[in-house]
Amino acid sequence: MLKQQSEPTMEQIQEQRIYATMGLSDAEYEMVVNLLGRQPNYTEIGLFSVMWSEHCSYKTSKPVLRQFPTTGPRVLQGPGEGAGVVDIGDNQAVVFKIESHNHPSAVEPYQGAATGVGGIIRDIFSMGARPVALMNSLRFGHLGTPRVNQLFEQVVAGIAGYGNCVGIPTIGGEVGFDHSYEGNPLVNAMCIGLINHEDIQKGLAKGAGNSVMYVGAATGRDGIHGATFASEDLGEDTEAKRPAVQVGDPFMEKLLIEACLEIVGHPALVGMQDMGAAGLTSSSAEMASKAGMGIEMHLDDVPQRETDMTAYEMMLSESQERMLLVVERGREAEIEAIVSKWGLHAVHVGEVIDEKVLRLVHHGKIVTEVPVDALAEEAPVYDKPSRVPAYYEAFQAMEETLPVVEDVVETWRALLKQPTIASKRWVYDQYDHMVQTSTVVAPGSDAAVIRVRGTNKALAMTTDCNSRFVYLDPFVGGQIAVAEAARNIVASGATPLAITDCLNFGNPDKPEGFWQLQQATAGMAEACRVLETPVIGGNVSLYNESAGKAVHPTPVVGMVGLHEQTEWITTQHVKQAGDAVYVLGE
Amino acid sequence: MKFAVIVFPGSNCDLDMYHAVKDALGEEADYVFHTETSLEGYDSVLLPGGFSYGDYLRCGAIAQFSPIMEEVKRFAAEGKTVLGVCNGFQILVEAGLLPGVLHRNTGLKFMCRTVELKVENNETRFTSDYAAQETITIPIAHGEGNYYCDDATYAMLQTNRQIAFTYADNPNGSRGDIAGITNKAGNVLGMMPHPERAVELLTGGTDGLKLFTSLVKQGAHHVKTTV
Amino acid sequence: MKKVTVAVALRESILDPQGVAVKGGLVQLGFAGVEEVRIGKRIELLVADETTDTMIHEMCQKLLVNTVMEDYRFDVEEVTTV
Amino acid sequence: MKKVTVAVALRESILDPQGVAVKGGLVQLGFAGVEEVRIGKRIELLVADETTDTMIHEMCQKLLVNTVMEDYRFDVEEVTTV
Ligand SMILES: Nc1ncnc2c1ncn2[C@@H]1O[C@H](COP(=O)(O)OP(=O)(O)O)[C@@H](O)[C@H]1O
Repeated sequence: MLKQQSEPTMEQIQEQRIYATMGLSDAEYEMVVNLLGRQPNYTEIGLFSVMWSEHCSYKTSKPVLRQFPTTGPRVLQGPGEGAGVVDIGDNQAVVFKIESHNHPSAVEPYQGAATGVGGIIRDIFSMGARPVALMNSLRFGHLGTPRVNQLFEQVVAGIAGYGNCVGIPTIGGEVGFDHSYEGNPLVNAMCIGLINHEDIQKGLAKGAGNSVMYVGAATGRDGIHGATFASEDLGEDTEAKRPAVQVGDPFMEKLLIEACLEIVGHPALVGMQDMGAAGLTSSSAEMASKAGMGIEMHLDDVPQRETDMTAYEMMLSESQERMLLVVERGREAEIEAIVSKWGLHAVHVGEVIDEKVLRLVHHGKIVTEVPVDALAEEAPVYDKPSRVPAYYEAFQAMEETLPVVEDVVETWRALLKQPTIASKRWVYDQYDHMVQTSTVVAPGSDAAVIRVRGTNKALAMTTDCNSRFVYLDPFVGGQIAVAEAARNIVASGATPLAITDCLNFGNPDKPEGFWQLQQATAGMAEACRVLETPVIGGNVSLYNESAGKAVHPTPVVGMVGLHEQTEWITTQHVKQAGDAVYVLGE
Repeated sequence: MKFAVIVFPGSNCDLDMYHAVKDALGEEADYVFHTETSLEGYDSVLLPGGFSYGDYLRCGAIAQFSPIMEEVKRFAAEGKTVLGVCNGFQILVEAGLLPGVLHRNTGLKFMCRTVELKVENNETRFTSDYAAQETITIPIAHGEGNYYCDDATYAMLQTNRQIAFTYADNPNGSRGDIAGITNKAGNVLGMMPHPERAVELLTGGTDGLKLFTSLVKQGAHHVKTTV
Repeated sequence: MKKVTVAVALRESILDPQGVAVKGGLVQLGFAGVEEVRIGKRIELLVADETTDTMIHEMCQKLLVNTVMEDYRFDVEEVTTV
Repeated sequence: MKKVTVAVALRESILDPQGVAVKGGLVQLGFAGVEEVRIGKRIELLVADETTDTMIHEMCQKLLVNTVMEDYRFDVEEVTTV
């Protein structure tokens, strides 16, 4: 017998403002009612709450992101798909993206960091690209307290544990330490992939009648926000607190990579997307919306790890290592044959339909029917108020001074002892930075370099952001972040191609916070225009605060450059005594 | 000479092995999937590094039961050469083709760096192109490369000259600084360091190349003498 | 001296990729009757007689157990020092 | 159904670097009375009723335990299926 589910009714959702516990405002709830022409039920309001979250909809950051140049002669795919794509000649392209996993890492540093790596890898291979390198950018409070030490150790271990196991070299990154990150560390992971032009996938659910197939780990209750369940108003549901921690399974990911890349180019494959944030919901709604179609999903067929899962739970689960495929009708067995070779299954969970709705069927009943565009496209966009912070005005009013260095050697030593400046060998020693045997410049130089096997080309990559500069002057700091990345690329002998960025900021509802975001992105946009490095994708992580205090604004820049010839690769190391030293620039 | 590179679920240095053989060595190589049951037509078998079955439970523990492993055992029993690197070494040990066990590095951390090895025995089919006691530079990348065996086994390894490589500066706590050992017959070698990552100047030096050239020479010799 | 044995297990609803892989291995070996495998830790401590249960709980919660994901239980046994 | 709990421990004679590190951590936290820490595995299996002890020994020796460095012990409990 089915367990009686005690979900709130449509009326309760409205009267008790249950949508508010899911992060939707009264106005947003009204918008949903208008879009549906009726009150949403519990599952439906859940879908809206995740799809209209900042993470999925960029409702706050859209206006600032519009400043970025996103096109260029080499850009094959700008922002909007899983990752951006840039031409590197010979019919090849590089695919890359950076993403944050800050909050999960604060709760469970090992798994948070590990699943951050897993997620960004899926963004790359869901485009059809073979992941060839990983990078990261990390920020912690000052070392010395047990809590910060543990966060640092566990985050590094998590990145290593996942990347090493899937066999993608982690070849660079940055680590910084500052008080502002004490309660809210930053964990940004970047993945870089290679692809041939004809293999580029778009996450499109085309063709009514085609099959929607599910590949990868079974769905559990992981990642469903405990807060929505914690409300006593829910009544007699006394199930123990549901854990929100997602556990990464890099072995499963490795199998998924191989299976999915073998499917790419198969004529029966119509579209493919990873189940990232908001898992089944975002992947299905976005694939359908982009194709101008709808999807009908049979939730009973969704592989489940736990018993008695509700539609709400399945749709909002953020279980890791899952992919959604759209496959030509009648050819499902061909795809299953490939997938099963890797020990996985492609499970039919639905069909593409003509009506532009997401329809969910559970236990023989339609439990949800909402327009896909409403979920994926029609989230509100906000122009937030912005105000110049007092600290900034105070800084501007200050006299410029130059520090007086009395003892150069002592100052030099003191600087080198700063964890932010000191060698990061302790970190990158734990990362397999050589697997795939293409690493030409390993961690320890300005930019890391991998060769493109079978050609004489190589790719340089770096992640950079000096958040203290950004804090002091967000516009100039934003420019500096891009310029530093470009210098690192150039110093390795490569030509900068494009950037991906991860905007780690505090609460944008505070006008001073939003001002920082506006200014920093404006500075970055200008630098990108001048340096001709368009932004081909990225990620926004707002609300990085603890105890009401925001982290330093940290717009991390991940830049990739191209060496036309491997002979041009240079490293930063001093080579031999007697060589002359030059200073270029001002 | 034709090499079989075994692919287990979770292998991730299979590509590196394959390219070392094809590109740097100029010999033939095929990927052979773990579900296969025949090694017919191959002269030498390579078990690559990686994380077979995620290395969950113990490294190499689950992979030893793959269908291909029965055939690898038969192949080894025939006296043909089998090389296991890193996870491949762990699988050989778990499968009983080599003695001892590999456990957690004493530092408890995964470590990826380039280390110096000493060629302890250059009279094996894997090391004949090296000079006796030659020092070579080869990358390591492992979290569980700490070789352990009991006293009797260690004495046996020494007596039979089964220790092929030792670390110049022991990175992981291995007994007797052991980095690589052969079986008693000398046709199976397991080692934690990655010779296939040291076959090109562009990406990590060429000190691993002689291991493969030794194999090819000895392989050719072996084939001739057994015909 | 006291010997404390702490059993640490992943919470029920948390994914245990190790257990899944090991189950697969056992089934492949022919043990078809294996339904589920969960892998946890078993920590043995030798501690001074003064060590109270409260202290052991503290050790577990501060270091031995990741309470975000794991549950624990412990037994205490008196042992005579050799 | 039967629930089998296997305790796997490193042989006495083998150094347990993780145990040493954890001991150090506990002492640093102020638990001076900790003499020794050994970390092992605790594997829980849910198996069909037909599973004999001989079969469990086989599972242990073939896969769950590496007898070169580990010892094991197990308990079996009857459980009723829900
Ligand atoms: N989190 C990390 N992951 C991998 N490599 C890192 C990480 N942090 C730093 N590195 C590597 O360490 C080297 C030095 O880093 P850093 O001190 O930030 O130098 P720089 O200021 O010159 O970028 C670089 O090669 C960088 O790639």
